[in-house]
Amino acid sequence: MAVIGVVAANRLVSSSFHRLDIDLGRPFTFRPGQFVMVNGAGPRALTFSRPFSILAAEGSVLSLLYRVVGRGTAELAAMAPGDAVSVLGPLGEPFPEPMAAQVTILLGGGVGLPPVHAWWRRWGRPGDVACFGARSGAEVPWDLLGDAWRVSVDDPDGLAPGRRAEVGVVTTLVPEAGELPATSPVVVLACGPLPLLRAAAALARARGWRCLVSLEEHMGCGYGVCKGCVVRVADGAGERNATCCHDGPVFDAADVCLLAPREGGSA
Amino acid sequence: MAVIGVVAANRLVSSSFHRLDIDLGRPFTFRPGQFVMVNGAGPRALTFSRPFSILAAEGSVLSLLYRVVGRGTAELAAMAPGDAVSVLGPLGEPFPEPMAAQVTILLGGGVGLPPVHAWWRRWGRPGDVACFGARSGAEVPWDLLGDAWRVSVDDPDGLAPGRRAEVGVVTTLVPEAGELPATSPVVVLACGPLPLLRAAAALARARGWRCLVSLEEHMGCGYGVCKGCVVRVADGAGERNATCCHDGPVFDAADVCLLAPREGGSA
Amino acid sequence: MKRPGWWSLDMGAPFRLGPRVLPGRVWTASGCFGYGLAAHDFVAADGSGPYAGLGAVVTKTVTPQPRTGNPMPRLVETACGALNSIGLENVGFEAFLATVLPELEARGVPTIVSLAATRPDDFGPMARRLHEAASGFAHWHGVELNLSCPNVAEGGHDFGSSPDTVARCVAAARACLPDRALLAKLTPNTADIAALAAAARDAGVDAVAAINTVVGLDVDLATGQPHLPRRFGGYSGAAIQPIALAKVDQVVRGAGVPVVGVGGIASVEDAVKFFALGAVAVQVGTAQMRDPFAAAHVAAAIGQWSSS
Amino acid sequence: MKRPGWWSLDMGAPFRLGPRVLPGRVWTASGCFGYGLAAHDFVAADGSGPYAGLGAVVTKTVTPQPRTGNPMPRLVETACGALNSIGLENVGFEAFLATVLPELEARGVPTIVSLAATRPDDFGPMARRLHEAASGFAHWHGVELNLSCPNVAEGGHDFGSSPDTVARCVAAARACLPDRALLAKLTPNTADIAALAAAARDAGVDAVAAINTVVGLDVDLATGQPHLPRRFGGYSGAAIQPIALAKVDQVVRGAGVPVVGVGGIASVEDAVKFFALGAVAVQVGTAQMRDPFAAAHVAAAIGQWSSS
Ligand SMILES: Cc1cc2nc3c(=O)[nH]c(=O)nc-3n(C[C@H](O)[C@H](O)[C@H](O)COP(=O)(O)OP(=O)(O)OC[C@H]3O[C@@H](n4cnc5c(N)ncnc54)[C@H](O)[C@@H]3O)c2cc1C
Ligand SMILES: Cc1cc2nc3c(=O)[nH]c(=O)nc-3n(C[C@H](O)[C@H](O)[C@H](O)COP(=O)(O)OP(=O)(O)OC[C@H]3O[C@@H](n4cnc5c(N)ncnc54)[C@H](O)[C@@H]3O)c2cc1C
Ligand SMILES: Cc1cc2nc3c(=O)[nH]c(=O)nc-3n(C[C@H](O)[C@H](O)[C@H](O)COP(=O)(O)O)c2cc1C
Ligand SMILES: Cc1cc2nc3c(=O)[nH]c(=O)nc-3n(C[C@H](O)[C@H](O)[C@H](O)COP(=O)(O)O)c2cc1C
Ligand code: FES
Ligand code: FES
Repeated sequence: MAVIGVVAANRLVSSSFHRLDIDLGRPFTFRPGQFVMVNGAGPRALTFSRPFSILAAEGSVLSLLYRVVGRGTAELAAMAPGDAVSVLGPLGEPFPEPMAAQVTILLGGGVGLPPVHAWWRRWGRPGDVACFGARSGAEVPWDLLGDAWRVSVDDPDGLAPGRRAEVGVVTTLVPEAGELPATSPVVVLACGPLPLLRAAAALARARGWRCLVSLEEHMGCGYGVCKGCVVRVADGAGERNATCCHDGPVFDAADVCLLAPREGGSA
Repeated sequence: MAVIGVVAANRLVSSSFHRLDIDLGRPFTFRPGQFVMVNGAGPRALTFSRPFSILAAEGSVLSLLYRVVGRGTAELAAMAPGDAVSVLGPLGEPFPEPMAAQVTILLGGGVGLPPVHAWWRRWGRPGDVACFGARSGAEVPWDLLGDAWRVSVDDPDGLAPGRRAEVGVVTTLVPEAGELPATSPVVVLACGPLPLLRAAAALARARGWRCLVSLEEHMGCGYGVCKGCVVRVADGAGERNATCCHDGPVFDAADVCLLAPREGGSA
Repeated sequence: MKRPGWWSLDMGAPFRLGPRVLPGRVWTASGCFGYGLAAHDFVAADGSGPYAGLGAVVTKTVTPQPRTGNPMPRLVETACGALNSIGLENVGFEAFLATVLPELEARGVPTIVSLAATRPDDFGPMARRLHEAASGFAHWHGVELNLSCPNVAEGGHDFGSSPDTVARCVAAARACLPDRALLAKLTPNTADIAALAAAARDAGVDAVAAINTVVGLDVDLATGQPHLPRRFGGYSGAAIQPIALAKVDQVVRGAGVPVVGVGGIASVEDAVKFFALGAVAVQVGTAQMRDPFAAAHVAAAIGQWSSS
Repeated sequence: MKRPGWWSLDMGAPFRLGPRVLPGRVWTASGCFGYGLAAHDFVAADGSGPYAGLGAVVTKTVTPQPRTGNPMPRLVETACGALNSIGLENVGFEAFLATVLPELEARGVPTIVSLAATRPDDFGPMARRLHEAASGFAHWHGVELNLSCPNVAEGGHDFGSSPDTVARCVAAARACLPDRALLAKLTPNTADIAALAAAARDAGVDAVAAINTVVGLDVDLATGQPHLPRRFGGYSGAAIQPIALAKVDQVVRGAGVPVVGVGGIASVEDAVKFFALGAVAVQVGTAQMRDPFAAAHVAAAIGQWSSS
């Protein structure tokens, strides 16, 4: 099930986002919000594979979007077409399909874009609002977003000529409640750094919208067996540990604590 | 002193011999018989560097000849021009310069060619006899040998058209004593697998020639500090442990035991 | 790899472990494959499942009461291994018995149940309950006593490093487990593992498993503090293989009890090293987290070798 | 790396170790840099030598009599470390005193002399001889008692794992070494390294060095036998770093004695982890074999950090 695929392409799509296309040699299907565990093959494998949300899959080719932050992502960035790469997945609970008449607000921050982007491509409707926030103008992967996405940046530096972005946090892109159809249920789907998820959850709570967040925990196995990625969940069934990889990564924002561990969260 | 060089070229020069050219960025000089310790740079470094005899050095470019036998040599073979490579050296005791009127018989077996080849290029004279033995015809690196070398092969398979090689062990290439100038001191310099060194030593002993051999031990440091590469030496100064890397790799065949460890040698 | 010339173990012959015959000599290790169920619908490219050829799945250690485990983060990757501080998070013995073990039985997964407790005398009642509740199960082959988890605050460490305590745990379980295999999993964090193995042997185990994780620590450069809130974690993976091989050798030659080798096994080559030293079976731990089929691949590669 | 925000050690201040002030906190470890002389004419690209910035070269352990060491092969590389079975090959204490130590002094190499013996009482006379012969040496700073080499058949292993013996060795040396630093190098092959450190502390060491190599074994797939004729070797390199960090932490917090950290240090990042736990100095071992300038590089990188 850890399939050995072959790198088809691996290139920068913005100042710091890399897109990796992997040919798995057999058809690959997924549901938006799911992820894969990725590793080098053979002696290049790290002890743990790394989780990456699925950006897209066409036929046998799986696409990921990543930023280099450490050893594993540096090794990914060093891969060239033809290199073997190990892929386990699709894994995890996806974002739900939209209900009838639902208006969906998509919030993606940084490399949190893939799951919401995939959702929007699969289920998005004309009334939905897709928002993306980046650290800088240079970081925005315009080819993926096209004109359909609202974009915010912390710092407009490097913004491509002719492109527009709000300066500020991504939640400033969200329309007021009054701008949305009054009778539609509104659902927020968010993926990105914790401050983004917290802002999304707060905004949704204030307006009575449902909010689903995709969480990140450093993972060991990615398929629910090691209990290395637990998040504290409190819902109707009581308080308990859930695995981010198997019970998540998508959770109802109302059920989870969105403080960072060192801020008093899961520790 | 472990200099980080850059791979200038890395290619097959016969069916199984690779030639690696490393640009060290500063002039490199050596004496034939010396070696370098080679490793990947940074996170690609193995715990121990690997020893390789110096084939040649021109300006800042060092050349090695190697065969893939395990992890370290496989990593070497995977290196591409531009890759960083760590080089420590030159190390070890070289083959001696020829005395006046000396006739030298060079015997190289397999990837034992570099030290004798380097000696021949540096000190070789018209009366010297250069002999190379390979496992098969396909393994012979003709571009290095040209016409000056006598060649033997265990198996003529793959011999390049127009090329000639004796079938048999490399010592069969050595001329009879009567074919050499009667008054010249004859010295045999040998490098290759143990059976070759044993045959060279036996032949030299029988004819009263001096024989110097370049030994191989798996090495830890290569510069004399770990005592991981000792060979038992018995000479005028008594019996003792010598380091292959620092006291050798060149030893007088009369002073060392040429049985393999598991045949009752250094163990 | 091809069968080495010196190989003498007959992989085709029935593999007897105490009162049971197990379907194979390659197992998954406790804690690295959960309760053995999360991967049940994974399918390899050749159509085989993750249990193909496995001798046993050793389930995640269960304790008398459910445990929520240690604070996060619980895992740190190191240069060629990992530290874990899971803290024996588990559903508890009764829930395991009620829901997990029957499902493993229903799916035909060969199972060794890993048990831990804070007092030696707790092992008797747990073994008895198992014997009562699951004696009809065809795929439940035995019990592995986890006498060695370094992550449990209340004693874990010293617990398993005294031959006396090891003997008491084993004796308590053995008395209630007449017809299943009994293993004791030993700690490597001791100067004399052979003494622990001898104690387990004399108290009646059918085999010992060696090794559990090695006590380790890693520092977060960003904070200057240990990565793990509990400071120490259990070190596993390729890095500990030479330590595991040394401990297995000490037990095989020093205590003469059958040994199941664990520690840094990811490939058939790794497994063969343990068999070469005399291990009767092996377990794949950390490598199973990276690839749910790791043990199955080892089993497939080695399974066809016979001594003839 | 840049100085981390939490860093508080003043690398500019004199580094006092017992009765001496040493020139630095980054040392080479015993056995991985010989007697410190083989590399003396190596020159880095920037013209510096291999001793630049080093606090000390800990010389290869010498014993009362010369030793020829263990049979070959003596080294095996593993996935991310190595096993060695050198067997304390050395020229013997008297030859060391006559020829090696004076040359180190002449070259101005800051030196800690590593000593081993098979009986605790041997350490007294060796320390006394050193004191007599080298008390005028400016660059000889102290003695490290190797109480932990796992490769010496006659006792090495058990020798250093008893707090009693550790205390006797330290006391014997301390009595004869009034004006040099005294260190005891501890074995990690014990369940309780803090107890050893406490014994060394009470007997009068100025610091302990932790750790020596971990007992390990590797199997040669071609033969099915251990690679090393003596079966076991000492495991070192990156793979043991988490174990060394754990042991250092146990000693710092459990015995309150200054600790010199050793184990898997190859880079400034590695060294910083040990300092973060409270080590007063560090030693570079196996990495020094790959690069004679490894310790000097670490020293250069860290040397300019001060606490201000
Ligand atoms: C479900 C999921 C989906 C994801 N999708 C994407 C994606 O689409 N694109 C993308 O770029 N990234 C994604 N990530 C994040 C990605 O997995 C990480 O960036 C990646 O694993 C980092 O690996 P690394 O080896 O490069 O960095 P590492 O070296 O592992 O670590 C980077 C940082 O994390 C810290 N860290 C390491 N281990 C731990 C630990 N146990 N606990 C706490 N902190 C730790 C390190 O100190 C360091 O600061 C996703 C994560 C999850 C869980
Ligand atoms: C002075 C010197 C000069 C050399 N010059 C050349 C040269 O010019 N060209 C060239 O191709 N090679 C040369 N060699 C040999 C070369 O160093 C080895 O082929 C290389 O180190 C193998 O590394 P590896 O990682 O590929 O193989 P490894 O994986 O290290 O080992 C290959 C084989 O050696 C065995 N082995 C590993 N460790 C030990 C040990 N400690 N004791 C005994 N056996 C062991 C393994 O089991 C395996 O069969 C030279 C060696 C020396 C000492
Ligand atoms: C995440 C994780 C959880 C573990 N949990 C347990 C456990 O619950 N019970 C147990 O006996 N061993 C547990 N172990 C130890 C493994 O079973 C095994 O003994 C050890 O990891 C060494 O083998 P390896 O190197 O193949 O992982 C755990 C190991 C890891 C990595
Ligand atoms: C080849 C080799 C020889 C060693 N010889 C000695 C020795 O003579 N005395 C000693 O105290 N330690 C000796 N050691 C242990 C090292 O000093 C050090 O404690 C250990 O290797 C761990 O550090 P490292 O991982 O940086 O190598 C030796 C280690 C190696 C690899
Ligand atoms: S990463 Fe292992 S359970 Fe989630
Ligand atoms: S390889 Fe270290 S002394 Fe020769």
